[in-house]
Amino acid sequence: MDRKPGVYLCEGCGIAEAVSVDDLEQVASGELKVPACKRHAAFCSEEGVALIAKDIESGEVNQPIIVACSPRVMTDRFTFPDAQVIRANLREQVIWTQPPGEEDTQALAADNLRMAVAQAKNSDPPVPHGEGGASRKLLVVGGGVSGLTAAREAARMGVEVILVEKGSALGGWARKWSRTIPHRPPYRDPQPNGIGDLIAAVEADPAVTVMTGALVTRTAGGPGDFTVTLSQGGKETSERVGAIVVATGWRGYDIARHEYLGYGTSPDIVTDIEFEELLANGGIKRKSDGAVPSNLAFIIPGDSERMPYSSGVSDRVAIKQALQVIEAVPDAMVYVIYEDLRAHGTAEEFYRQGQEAGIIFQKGRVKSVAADLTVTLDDDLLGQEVPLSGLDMVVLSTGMVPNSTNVDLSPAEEGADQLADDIDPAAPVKVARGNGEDEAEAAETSGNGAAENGAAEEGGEPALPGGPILNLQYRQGPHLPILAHGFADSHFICFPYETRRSGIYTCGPVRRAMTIADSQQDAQGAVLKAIQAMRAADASTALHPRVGDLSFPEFGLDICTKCRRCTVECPFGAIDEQDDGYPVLNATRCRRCGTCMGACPVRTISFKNYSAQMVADMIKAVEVPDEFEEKPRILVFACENDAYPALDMAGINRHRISPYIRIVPVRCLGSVTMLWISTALECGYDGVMLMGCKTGDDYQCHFVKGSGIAQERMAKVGETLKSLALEEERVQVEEVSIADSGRVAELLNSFAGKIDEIGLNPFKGF
Amino acid sequence: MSGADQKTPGGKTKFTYYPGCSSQGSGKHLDESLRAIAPKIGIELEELDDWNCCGASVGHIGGGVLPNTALTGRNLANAQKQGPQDVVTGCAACYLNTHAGNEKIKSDVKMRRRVNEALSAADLSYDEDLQVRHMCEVIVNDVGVEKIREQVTNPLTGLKVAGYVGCQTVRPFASTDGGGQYDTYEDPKFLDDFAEACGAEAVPFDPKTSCCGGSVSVMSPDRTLHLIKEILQAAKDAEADVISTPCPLCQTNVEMYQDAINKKFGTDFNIPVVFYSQLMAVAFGMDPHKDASLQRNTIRSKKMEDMGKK
Amino acid sequence: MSEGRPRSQTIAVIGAGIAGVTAAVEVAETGYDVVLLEKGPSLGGRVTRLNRYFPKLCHPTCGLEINYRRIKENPRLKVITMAEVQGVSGSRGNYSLTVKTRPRYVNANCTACGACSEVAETEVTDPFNYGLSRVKAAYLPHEHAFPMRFVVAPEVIGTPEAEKIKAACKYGAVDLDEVEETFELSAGAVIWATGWRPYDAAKIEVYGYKDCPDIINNVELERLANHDGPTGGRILRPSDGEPAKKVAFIQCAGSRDINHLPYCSMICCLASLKHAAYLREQYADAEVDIYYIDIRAHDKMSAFYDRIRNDPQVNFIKSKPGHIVAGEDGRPLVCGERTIEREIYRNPYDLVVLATGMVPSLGANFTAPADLEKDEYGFVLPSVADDGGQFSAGVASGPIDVALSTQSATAAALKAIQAVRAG
Amino acid sequence: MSVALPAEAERTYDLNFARWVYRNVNGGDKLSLCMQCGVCSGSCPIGTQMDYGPRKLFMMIRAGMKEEVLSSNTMWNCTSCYRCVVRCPRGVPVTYILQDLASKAVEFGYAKKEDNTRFSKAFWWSAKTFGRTDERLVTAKYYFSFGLVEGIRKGLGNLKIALGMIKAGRMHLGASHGVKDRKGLQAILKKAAEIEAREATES
Repeated sequence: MDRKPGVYLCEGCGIAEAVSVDDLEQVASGELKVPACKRHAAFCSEEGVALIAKDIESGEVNQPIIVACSPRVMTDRFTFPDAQVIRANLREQVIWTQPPGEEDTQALAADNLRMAVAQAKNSDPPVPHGEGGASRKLLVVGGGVSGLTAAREAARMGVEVILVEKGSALGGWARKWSRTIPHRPPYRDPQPNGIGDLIAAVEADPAVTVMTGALVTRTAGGPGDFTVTLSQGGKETSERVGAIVVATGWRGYDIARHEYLGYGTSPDIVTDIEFEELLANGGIKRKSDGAVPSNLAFIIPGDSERMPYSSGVSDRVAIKQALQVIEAVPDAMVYVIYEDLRAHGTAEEFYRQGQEAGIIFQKGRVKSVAADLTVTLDDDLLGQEVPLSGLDMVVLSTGMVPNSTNVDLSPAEEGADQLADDIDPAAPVKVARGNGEDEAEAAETSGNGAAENGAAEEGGEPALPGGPILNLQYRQGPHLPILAHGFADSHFICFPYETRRSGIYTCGPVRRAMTIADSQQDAQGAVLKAIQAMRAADASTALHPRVGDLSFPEFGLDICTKCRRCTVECPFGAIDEQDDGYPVLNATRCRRCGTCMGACPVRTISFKNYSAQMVADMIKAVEVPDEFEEKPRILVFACENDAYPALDMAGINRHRISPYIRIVPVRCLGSVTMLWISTALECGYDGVMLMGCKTGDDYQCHFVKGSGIAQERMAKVGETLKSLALEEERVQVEEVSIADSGRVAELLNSFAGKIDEIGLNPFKGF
Repeated sequence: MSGADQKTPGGKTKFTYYPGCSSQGSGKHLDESLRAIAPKIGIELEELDDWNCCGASVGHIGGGVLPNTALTGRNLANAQKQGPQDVVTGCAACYLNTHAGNEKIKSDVKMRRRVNEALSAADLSYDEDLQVRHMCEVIVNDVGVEKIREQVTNPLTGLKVAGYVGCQTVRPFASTDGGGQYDTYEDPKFLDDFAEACGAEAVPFDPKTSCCGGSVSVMSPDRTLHLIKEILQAAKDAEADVISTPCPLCQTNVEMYQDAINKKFGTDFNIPVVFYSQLMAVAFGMDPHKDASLQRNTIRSKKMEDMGKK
Repeated sequence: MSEGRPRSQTIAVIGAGIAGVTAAVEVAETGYDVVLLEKGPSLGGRVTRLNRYFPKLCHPTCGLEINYRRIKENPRLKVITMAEVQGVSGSRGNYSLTVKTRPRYVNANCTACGACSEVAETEVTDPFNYGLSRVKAAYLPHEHAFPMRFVVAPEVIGTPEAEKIKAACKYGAVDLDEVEETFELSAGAVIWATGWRPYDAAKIEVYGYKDCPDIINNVELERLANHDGPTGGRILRPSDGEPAKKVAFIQCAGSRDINHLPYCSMICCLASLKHAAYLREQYADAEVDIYYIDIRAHDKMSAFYDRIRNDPQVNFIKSKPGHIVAGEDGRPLVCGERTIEREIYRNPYDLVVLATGMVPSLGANFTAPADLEKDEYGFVLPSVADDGGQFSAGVASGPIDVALSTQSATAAALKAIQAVRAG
Repeated sequence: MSVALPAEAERTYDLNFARWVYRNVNGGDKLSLCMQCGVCSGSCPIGTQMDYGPRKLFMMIRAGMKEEVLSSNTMWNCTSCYRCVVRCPRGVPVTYILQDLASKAVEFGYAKKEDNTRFSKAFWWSAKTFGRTDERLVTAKYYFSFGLVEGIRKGLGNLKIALGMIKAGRMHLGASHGVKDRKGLQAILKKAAEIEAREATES
């Protein structure tokens, strides 16, 4: 398609008062020779929009370059079918941060126009990578409450489901149990867990194919087109599914690891899991002599002694079980020993119910549980050490260990070496160094201290034992990435279902320790996300966070050196390697962040509307004054989700920013290629700043590790700069959040000051 | 939230009046001034016939729960004979004990049965649904503060009043349905409203619901003088001419220990402590002695007496 | 009701806080039409006013930015601000919502250029900052406001100043003739995401919120800590503007208390831990005391609790204070009993923060429609019935944190879609 | 008269004493709801003079510490200000429980020497004898409960106050006021005590 750019210079919101629109028009028509150039007092007005629309309809323009406000506003108005809209930000990032009428302000405005035109010249409308035909079938792994709920809810949406359960029967833990923590008013009494009805509903649902005693032995492909190999009774079948919900649940934490709790020294010291089974199976009886106990202590050890995530559930379980004891044995003396009783939310009512029923709650730390069942505790509220004797049963709260792996399997042979790395939460950032290096050596973690803090590092053992659940046939290994304590959770508070494996969603206790009611709600959410993934795959559009984006990276294999950087660095494992070593994109897995583009040393990865060449041309489009003018130019790459809005908001707040700054929004800092840095320095820019999101344990990058990768890459720029006799400080990476509207101005101004101190780029003019 | 200026008066006018034991001793001036102002604010107080001690809280310790409640039962049984009108008392402790006892008898079937069994020894019984109320609550909810304002002929202009509510007048019933929801436990406004309605100035006074030590002050003042001192200090800091209170025990404690406090802490308090009803009597232009009983205050308020002479 | 009316496939989402925004976006991205109704002038609800989220200490506007972009780009999603739902009638597939819109006095022509604000003189209480600051009578609700459109405060309507404001707008965006309007909206399913308000700390008389400027609540502290708040992000004493370095947090200020909120609000412990982190980040010599009954750091939050607990300048005092009074120097004095040490204390602070809980906005007086179940606190329960068409999300459904709110919103979106599919 | 106390506990947290309190102490049925927040002890006007304070006393009840609880001075320092009652987040009627614990301590012989014991006995004597409280006689009886010499000393200490009250007409010197139907009143009280005794032995 022919590119037909047209420049639309808006005079509104004070632009015409602050800069000379005549001069801008001269730049557009004269200097840049854009055939169409129009002005209007407010392009966002009905009249203004109609003006642009008319040009598009007449076929005169298909790339309207709107030189007005930030691309973050008026988006709906400046959306035209059959046209590719380019925005140049003259309001928020020029006239709101610069004094009106100054030469430098005019220069900044002109440069923003030049960059937009350069962007247009390198940009084509994206075309879909696929042609539809995505599978609408859902694979649910795990037949407990979460998996059953997921299957049922998906079926209600008209989606066909294959439900795979490892064990011989559906129902998971809940099938062995009877009552659960109340989640409906009056929040007072344990309520039936409803598992029987749920199993029956799923089994009766014609849309659900249940496979028990079955495993997923292999998963290949991507959203809309996963090929899964299912093994049942030694027989393997292959299925094509569009998305996967992983609901593999949990297992008990091994409380015997803490000897002082006495587990194993007496048959009457049991875990809460064992006790739950006693409750469900018709009676509370001591294992030792079958007698009904009448003095029981429930011990909730501190989180440091078990799975820290478990407090979401186990404190309430202790209350529930204690209540059930009193219900069965009204005269029983029942104690719950806790440090902080986490009966949060409406469970406070449940706590009160427990107290009213006569449960004695003791705040303190247990020091020992003897084989004769004497519990010794530091009783905080009595202020003394108390031996609790005469007990005839002790129940220990364990913890919920997520089944992020299948412990029945030995680590998969294929990709076994990647196990520890892949599921190590402390290693969110993996960077390959270069051509042909051994992967194991090439992999390293970011320098943000994450590695030192990682739980998996302690004792040097892999975080989790066992084989992979899905056995992903991905370049980046067979496992789902996990977070702290092995939970396959999302790292994002706002987006609880985002995993690093597109189209695969976790729910229930494999994601976070949760109750039955929470698991059911969680399964509903996961199903919706899975359905969206299948729809997106069908439409060739991206998933979170660039929902709806049709662009995708294309690989120019002719000059590819098979360095494998792209396949290693992709935060989502979207790129595999062919047998011949060339990268191959699984487009439906791709989130369109451009990290691969930033990684590629030969710049052969590009999007239709976002490429190394495009940004390089934008960089070159800026008029860099010669050294005699003594006006530096500083290039800023700003993450479009956080730093760029922060820069806009600096404008909204009318903060003054150095006029020498030129800002290029990037999809993610991970997409910043070294080429852009070198181009900038060659063009005579005096400094470059990269503004990306926070990295480390609490990373805020929505592409997980793009920002960290950029830091890693730039750490090496210093040496290059030095070799060119340039100061290292000329290139800086800053972690900037969206809330830094005040700080960005300070950062940029002080960077401009520093450049001033260092002096201008000696290569200027070469 | 103060109920005083937000509620429309309930309008009840006739009450069975329970003066309580202090009316015959330390709290005589409360009783006298209340009886004096009652007709002015449109309420009729018919004294409870042959009333007995409410038992108060210490009585419970000496006698036990049931005998104590039976004392209340006897009063209520006699009140029942006088008619269905609400029982009202001006004494905080009488109110608290009688109100609580009444609620317990009414809500607890077993307690009602036991109390009536005891009452039967004197051929009495209590089976009606009487309400036991505090005079202040009646003034807020049935009389209305506006009515007080209307009756003022001798506004107490320039008199600075520290409104000391004390504990039991508001706790633990003032914010309950049974207690008439007439004010808050910790920051009640009604007493200041009363003073302002009388034309006086209610000064800011933080310890309005601090404790004077109650009966512990009577028994072992050494343990509680510091509490009373804080009340006096706050009143002095606020440059109050008088402290006003609704509670006979508070009135006595805060008034009579001032010498002892001055001796112990080296202070020089000499602040009159009067009942709100005394303020009203003076403001209504009534006799400062016969009606307002100002002569019964051991620390006398010259300012009020002068106002009363007008 | 309106039996003959065609079934609606549109889903109405009431409330555009994090839960409502999430629910609406999730519905739209699954290919269904959705109308998002917001009472205020801009989206984001309570979370927009938070400085950061626990436990990551990331900024709420970051996730909102992504969501707003999704809204801007999705033609299936329609946003109506200044709109309050007065009532809902009908049944699944066939609801009618009575919606009342309040005037903003600024129409869609607004470019957010700010000319109106420049001529405005009157300052009104800034609702975004919980009244801790004042703002010009023509204002942008805040820097991240979406839609990015100004508001003219009703206080100046009818004054010459309003005419001046109108005249300043070159785009005909100021419309002083706007009036309250009521209209009916058809929907096949409804998601209640009406959120919460902080418990009125003044109701806890003994904690002196009304009496002492240096006793504030936790949402106010969020504004003080926020870069676009009244102090530019510095945590200062409201009384004299001095840095607040010795700060007490009073947990369960209202929550877990039958006299106030019988339930535990779930988020306040974590919020105070987060606030301790703010203070420690701002002032190297800050000292923080957290008065608590139980620190309820649920699931993964326990690691966050450990992190704050390991800070020697953050003390945890197991005690529910009896009262807080102004000391002789005017500083707040927290009085009570340290339960573990069995000591009576009277501790002075620069600033006392009441960790107030969450009250459902719908409130106890809200009459739930027939197919919605409400508990005695006013929370609308997530629906379990198969034939319902109304659902709840976020804090409207119970006292939960942001992660659980977004989880519940995603689930509610699914249930609402199922309802309109079933008709 | 109350139900007999349970036997000495053999171990800490034997719940028999706690259960006795729950069942036999006025307000005790709400005691199990105490969550040990400390608002009661922290609100107490003279809490510093209490050995344990209500919160800890309640924990000790759960721990079965009968002797320590009944010998405590906590209930004797209660001024009945009811702050704890209105502030308790769990609705535990703290003041009432303390009052009845005091009563039980008297009944079971744990509190013979407390000032309050003497005072309440004097108070009850007046109520029982006259049907009304005679402040002068109660005070006198209270002072003399310490013995003749101590009584005169204490009484003289307050002589000035007494004289002031007499002068103001708020303390009379004549015969005690009383109810008309003393006989009936005494019969009621006797019957009430009988009922309590009967119930205590029945249970």
